Amino acid sequence: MMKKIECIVKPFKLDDVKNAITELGISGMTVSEVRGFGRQKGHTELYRGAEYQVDFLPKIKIDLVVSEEQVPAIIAAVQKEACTGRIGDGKIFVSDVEQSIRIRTGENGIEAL
Amino acid sequence: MMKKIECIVKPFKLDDVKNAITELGISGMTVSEVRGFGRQKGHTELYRGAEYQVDFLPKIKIDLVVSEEQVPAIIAAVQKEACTGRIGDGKIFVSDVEQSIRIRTGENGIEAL
Amino acid sequence: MMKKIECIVKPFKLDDVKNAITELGISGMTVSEVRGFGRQKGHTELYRGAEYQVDFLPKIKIDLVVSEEQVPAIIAAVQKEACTGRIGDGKIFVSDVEQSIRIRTGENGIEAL
Amino acid sequence: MKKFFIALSTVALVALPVLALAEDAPVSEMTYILNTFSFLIMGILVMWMAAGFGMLEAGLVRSKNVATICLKNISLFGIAGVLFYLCGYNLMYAGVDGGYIGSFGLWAADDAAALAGDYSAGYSSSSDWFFQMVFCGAACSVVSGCVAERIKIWSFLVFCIVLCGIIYPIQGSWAWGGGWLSEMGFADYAGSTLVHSVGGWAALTGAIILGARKGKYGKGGRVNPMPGSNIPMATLGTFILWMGWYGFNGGSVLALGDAASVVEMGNVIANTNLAACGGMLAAMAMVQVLYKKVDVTMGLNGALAGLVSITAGPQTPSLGAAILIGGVGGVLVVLAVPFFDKLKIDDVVGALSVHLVCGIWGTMAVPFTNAETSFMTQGIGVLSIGAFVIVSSSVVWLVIKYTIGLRCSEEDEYRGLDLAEIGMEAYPDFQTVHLGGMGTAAYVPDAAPAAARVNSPVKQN
Amino acid sequence: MKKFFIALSTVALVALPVLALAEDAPVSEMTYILNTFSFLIMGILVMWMAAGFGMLEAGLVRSKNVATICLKNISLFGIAGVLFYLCGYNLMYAGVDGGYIGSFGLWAADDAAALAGDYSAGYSSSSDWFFQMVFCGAACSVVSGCVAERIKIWSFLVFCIVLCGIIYPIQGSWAWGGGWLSEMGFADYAGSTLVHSVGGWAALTGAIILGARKGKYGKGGRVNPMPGSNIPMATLGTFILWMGWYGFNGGSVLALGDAASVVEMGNVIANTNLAACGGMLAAMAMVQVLYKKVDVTMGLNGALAGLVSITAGPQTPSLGAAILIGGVGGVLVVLAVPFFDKLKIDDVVGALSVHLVCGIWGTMAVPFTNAETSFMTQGIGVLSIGAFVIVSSSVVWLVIKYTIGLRCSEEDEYRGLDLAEIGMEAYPDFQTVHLGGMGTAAYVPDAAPAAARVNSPVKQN
Amino acid sequence: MKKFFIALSTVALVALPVLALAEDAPVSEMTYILNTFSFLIMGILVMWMAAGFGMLEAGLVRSKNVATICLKNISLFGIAGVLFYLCGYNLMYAGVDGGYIGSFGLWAADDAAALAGDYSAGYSSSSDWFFQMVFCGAACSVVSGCVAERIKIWSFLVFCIVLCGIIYPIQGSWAWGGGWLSEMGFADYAGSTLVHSVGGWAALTGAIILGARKGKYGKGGRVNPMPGSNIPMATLGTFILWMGWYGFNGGSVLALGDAASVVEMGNVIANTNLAACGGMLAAMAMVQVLYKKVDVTMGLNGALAGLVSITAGPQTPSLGAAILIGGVGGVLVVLAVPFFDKLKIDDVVGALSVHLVCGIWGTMAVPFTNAETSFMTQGIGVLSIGAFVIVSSSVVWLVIKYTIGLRCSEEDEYRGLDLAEIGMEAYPDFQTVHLGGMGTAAYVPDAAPAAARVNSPVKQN
Ligand SMILES: Nc1ncnc2c1ncn2[C@@H]1O[C@H](COP(=O)(O)OP(=O)(O)O)[C@@H](O)[C@H]1O
Ligand SMILES: Nc1ncnc2c1ncn2[C@@H]1O[C@H](COP(=O)(O)OP(=O)(O)O)[C@@H](O)[C@H]1O
Ligand SMILES: Nc1ncnc2c1ncn2[C@@H]1O[C@H](COP(=O)(O)OP(=O)(O)O)[C@@H](O)[C@H]1O
Repeated sequence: MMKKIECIVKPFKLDDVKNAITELGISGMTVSEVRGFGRQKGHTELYRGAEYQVDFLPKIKIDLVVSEEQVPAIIAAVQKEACTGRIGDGKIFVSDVEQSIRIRTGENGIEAL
Repeated sequence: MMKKIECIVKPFKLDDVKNAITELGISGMTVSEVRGFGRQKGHTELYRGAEYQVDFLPKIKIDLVVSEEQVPAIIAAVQKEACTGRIGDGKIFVSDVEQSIRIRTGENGIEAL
Repeated sequence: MMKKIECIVKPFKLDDVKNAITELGISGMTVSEVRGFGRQKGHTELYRGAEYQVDFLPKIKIDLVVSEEQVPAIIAAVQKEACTGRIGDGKIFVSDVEQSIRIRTGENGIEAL
Repeated sequence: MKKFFIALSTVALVALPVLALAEDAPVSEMTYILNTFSFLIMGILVMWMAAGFGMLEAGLVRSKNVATICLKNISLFGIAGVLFYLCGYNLMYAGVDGGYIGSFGLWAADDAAALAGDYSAGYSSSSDWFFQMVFCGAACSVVSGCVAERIKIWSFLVFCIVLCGIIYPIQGSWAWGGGWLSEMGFADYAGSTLVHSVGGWAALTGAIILGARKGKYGKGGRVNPMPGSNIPMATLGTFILWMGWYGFNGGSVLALGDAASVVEMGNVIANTNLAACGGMLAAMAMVQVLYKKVDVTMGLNGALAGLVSITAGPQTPSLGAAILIGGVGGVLVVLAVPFFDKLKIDDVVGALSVHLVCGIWGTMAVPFTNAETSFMTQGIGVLSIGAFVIVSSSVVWLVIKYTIGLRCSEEDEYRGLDLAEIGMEAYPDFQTVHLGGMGTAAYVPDAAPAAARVNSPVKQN
Repeated sequence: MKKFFIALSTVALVALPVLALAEDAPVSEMTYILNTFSFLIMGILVMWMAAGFGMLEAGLVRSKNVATICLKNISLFGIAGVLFYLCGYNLMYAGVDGGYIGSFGLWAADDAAALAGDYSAGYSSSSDWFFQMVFCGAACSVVSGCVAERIKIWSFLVFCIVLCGIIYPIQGSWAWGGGWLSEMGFADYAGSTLVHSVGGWAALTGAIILGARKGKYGKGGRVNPMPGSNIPMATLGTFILWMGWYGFNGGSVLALGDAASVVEMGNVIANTNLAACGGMLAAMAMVQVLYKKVDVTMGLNGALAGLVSITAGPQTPSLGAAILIGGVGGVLVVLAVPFFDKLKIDDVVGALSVHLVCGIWGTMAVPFTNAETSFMTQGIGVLSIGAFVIVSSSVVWLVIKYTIGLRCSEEDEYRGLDLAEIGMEAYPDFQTVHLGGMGTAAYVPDAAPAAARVNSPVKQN
Repeated sequence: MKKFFIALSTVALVALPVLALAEDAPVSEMTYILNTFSFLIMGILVMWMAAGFGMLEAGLVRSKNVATICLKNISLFGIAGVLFYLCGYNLMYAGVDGGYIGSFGLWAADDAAALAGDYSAGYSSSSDWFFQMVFCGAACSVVSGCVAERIKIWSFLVFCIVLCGIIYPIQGSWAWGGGWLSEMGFADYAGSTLVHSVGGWAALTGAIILGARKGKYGKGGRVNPMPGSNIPMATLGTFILWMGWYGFNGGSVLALGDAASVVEMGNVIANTNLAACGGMLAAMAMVQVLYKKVDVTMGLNGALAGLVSITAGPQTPSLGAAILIGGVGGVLVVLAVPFFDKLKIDDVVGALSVHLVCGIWGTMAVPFTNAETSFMTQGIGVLSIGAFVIVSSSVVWLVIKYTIGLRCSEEDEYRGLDLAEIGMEAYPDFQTVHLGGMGTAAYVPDAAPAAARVNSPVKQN
């Protein structure tokens, strides 16, 4: 079985998380910039005499599709690296993936990762 | 059980949707900018005497991971707020999430949300 | 049953993939820009006498929610169009979607797509 | 009274005893050359201000309206040139004779006398035309920033035609053209009133008649900021304006051919510079005190406020007085911006606060350092020109509104004028942020009538 | 014939009866000073046009090629300076004597006479060198925009070396250097032909030899727009060019030391301005009519078209005629852009339409307002210079192509020259849009031979 | 010795036999006018350099600090104006008399003599004040780029106050104010040492006392590049500086009223241009050879290096020598940038390499082409001014550090000064890239003490 792990982390943690994951032998991931809304509150900005609240904070989402048995190690690694101990460190979500294909070769399943 | 709700909405609806969701007691969400292709057709642009079709329209994707029982209320709220009645209002997709971890504390499952 | 197909492809393949998919009668998709890390290595950049490695390469992610029976045809089409035969062509991931709603009409399930 | 050059002598208007002597001397060829060259070089600097306004405004609107504001700023300068040729110059300068208006007619150069060796005209006619024309462009530029992000481009350009061709020159004839205000002794050296507040009044009526941008003012008096998209571009625009202003004020000496003029030009340029410094630093300090942060756009506006403030009388103050005059302008701008917001007059770039408010302040401040002027006369000038521009520009705005229409549709406003009217994006390669809740490209829907939206099913987004 | 200053008198070439008198008078020190100062100030304005071209082109290429075009634009100006010193100036001006070429050799200032009190040279030699040099830079700038986004940077710079050092000065000697065209009476006041169309011809041969950008022309004659990345920057570039053009044309009076020259300078600057206005407004109107939208880049190109059009003869038209001459240029540019696209000649910024087409138009339009010129002579000038530049630049392009290579690899073109040749991004902090289907950073693969792609496995993207 | 204008004659300092004659002649009104006008026009060009520095630095910092650097650059120019009025000018020029310092006191214009017909002052006092003031602004601009991205804005502005009001004028009095260095024969025509290396020394002490940006230097001597956010803006800044430099050096002739001055001005401008060309091309070639790519920012720095290098003596070299002097500057800058990185002195825009290193080089190179100077005297000037500025600026930096604080918090540095101190984003509409691993907006955490982070729980990101 394959799992998808979505990690939402603070932007400056990307490098550390990436390194930790690759050390576990994972060779691929897909990263995107997102904006997070959560317990961590945003900040106010000022423009020409009017203040306003910016609620959404920049976060990085890392998507990994991996085989089931790798999940615990990855979760542990991400948690260790991405944790600063302060609000807004982010989340890890795990869900099922049914099928994976490597476009270049047509390989299937775990081999495709 | 936890569910992931992906809402694709028109950009200017983000604020309303966010407010409606937070009123339901949901305290977190992750937002990203996407481009949508659908029944709503794009527009043509003009550049130096040549027109071209822009098929992809800006949309906002809101990802929410919530506990199963909250799903119907959230769907109702999003639908109410994001609906303008015109083509391109967007979609809501729901899927399973197996595991959630709060990075800061290591909390698990529903508590992590 | 509905499935979500996530395709990660090289940016310049978007048009071809989009066309192939629409020819299969799929009328909607959601696209986002992502950065991929994988077997395809990045490149080095130079800034004021110091070189540095850029590991993440621009990729396009195409999300499609479709009915189960369309999946094989779509996978075949995407693979055909997105394949250049060289490293970094990308992946296709398939997973379950439980529910779909069209915000505008409230339609449900396959009709919502 | 400046700007109305009395041809007998290049120095007739400079009230310095020593020059009594010079007044009778015939204008020499060298004087003629230098006066002309000053008009040309200083005029080029003033033209450059059109670019400054363009960059300032391009930096202070949201990215979806940037291409449109660029086009407006460059095309209004084109309109100013053509209209000042077609009728503007003559309406402003031909045969005003203490009256209220010049005459209609194409302008044409006439330098036969000078070419025949008689230099009493003092400068070449084209150089004068050019120098006066670029001032007309500046008045238009003031309007464009204020009414940005919601006005249709062709409607705006039609307004510019009338402003450049009719409104600006008529009021201009009153003071600089030798009309009734000039006879009365009204002093506006380089145009705090004649250029800046004229642009300001026209912008004010436009902003009121157009209404605010959708979503700018929320329920309960809430002001929703719509931050400008490119701060360095706005900064560049301010630098350009600052540079161009040396020509705006320095060239308004209207002469370079004698020592007194060039001494005056030096004083004018030094004062202009220090008024800008004073305005900027005062605005920055004020913002820091009021808001605990230094809003950079307020600093920029402060510099411009200082420049506008000194423009009515840059030749008489000491350097210290120039700092103060500019500094008051800087304070005024920080107060005026939220004031206009309170009135729900939506001024995208702060043009009213800078050009109208400080234009008035600058004009009224002249008597502090210039004994030949009076508060009364200055007030009459400010009020009469204000009244004329308010009325005439309102008429024009309303005529446009009820004929070809003034404001773009709500959908177009949301999508941005660049896509709607230009069919192009200003920054097509960049992913722009549309997260409404971030206050940036926000479209706050509580201001949008749902019915309107439902009725236009084609262009929805 | 202009630009070839006859040292006996600063006014010898101005055909005005009143000046017959002046011609015999010795040049005074004041005249010498003013002429020199005009060269310097106007030359500085022309130098500023290099920045204008840079910003215009940086705004009109896609973000992945922006750093490269910036580098090209500033380094070509460096090359122009060095080459004009090494051989350009002398090839153009030293001992041409009605012939076809000057002499080889380093240029060096010689002002001994003036320092000894003999001002008959009319101006300092360095000021003249500087003023002529900046024109040479302008011709190069025209080329860089047209061949952008696919040419290798060093190959481009090698071409610039030959253009600045050999091609430009040789043809320049024919008219401005006092060569055969000048003897014939060919009139090109500030370089519609000598600068702009020369750059245009060199760009044309370059664009043809290079071929179009991958994906620009699709199947069935489809043109795939590749929109420029930064419209306000392109607008700024146009404003800069407009400003610099006052120096380009105004400085080409080549004198400031007498009333006739300064009258002419005033007329030249006013006409230059109105031609730009006319070109811009005509192009905008034309685009609105044809496409129902106002393409801002066409408006910008229209202004430039007006400027190029007036450049061959800005001293003789009335203001009205200047508007017309510029206006025709504006119309031409709107027609020429799709025309070149039809021919599949890929001109990234519209340089051919602006500089080549309007350069020819402007040169041919001179006889309409200048009785001393003839269509025949003007035509001979256009054709002979065109032929020379086409042949010589083709040779240079081809030599480069078959030695160090001209065009970057397809992979590099796709990744962008900034990464490929500079190793840097122009906007590294910004997320740029790579959605091929949006027509922006599009790489339309039907133009790419699959084989080529498979053979270079390393640099794939 | 230049810049200290001997009022008896405009040409006293130009060592040309023919002028012996002129020295006794009284200054004519025309000469007075032209000298003044030159100060004003050239001063405007130098003011424009403030915009150039602003755009260069805005282009070379990361997007999160862009609004702040814009504000710093425009406000430092405001400070320079006010401080030069309050005390700077008099400290530099009033009664130095071979000594070490002028006198304290407000500056005020005094042109009574000229207005009474005695032109022996040579130029109007305001024009001189203006021209000297803009140079003071330039020294500040050098500092701002070097210490960017980590210094608190008000702390920086306090430093500018002292630099403009005290440090710059005192050392300036030594040479240009007629102080001891000028008596000794130290030659710095337009300020390689007095302006550029002064800014450079102040920047050096600032950069050392502030420390490097977090994450700039990794373990094992690794340098983590933090690429600038907007290359075309940096290019524009360089073009602006290049243009302004014609005024910087050309205006430093300090006269325009006689043929010798204008000949010199022509030579100065041509040399200035070619030194920039030489610097740029040398830097580009050097980078290509060393790194196999042409780093565009090094090309830009190379042009500036050439300009700084020629500034100490632009009047004496031949064009060829100017290319060489500039070219050596261009090579130096390519070597100096990694050198300072090796020392872990974090110079964000390369200000030290350009202004300090080439300022020294340019000053020491003067004797190669100017027989009236000696390496010894030049060295004494460089060292004494260097020592003075190092000591005085270190004191000021340290006082600020231990009173109001110099450096922003680590959190603020990570979030960017724009949000932290201005409460605004420079490009709010654009999605900016925060992918640490891409080396762009990188915050390399190995440099960040974990404890510090945990202690400030509020502002975390
Ligand atoms: N229920 C949720 N669904 C999706 N994303 C969430 C959810 N809750 C939080 N997030 C994401 O996680 C980020 C961090 O959450 P936050 O509540 O601020 O702090 P913490 O991670 O410490 O609980 C948010 O910015 C958001 O991107
Ligand atoms: N099958 C699909 N899979 C993923 N996203 C889709 C799908 N269909 C539509 N979408 C997304 O929903 C958006 C709106 O769909 P569209 O067909 O334009 O209108 P409507 O929501 O009214 O049906 C699209 O722009 C796209 O982002
Ligand atoms: N395990 C994975 N999980 C998520 N995305 C992946 C994974 N592996 C690869 N990818 C994505 O696919 C892209 C291509 O992968 P890569 O290993 O470079 O080449 P290939 O597709 O030829 O195997 C990557 O850039 C990344 O975006």
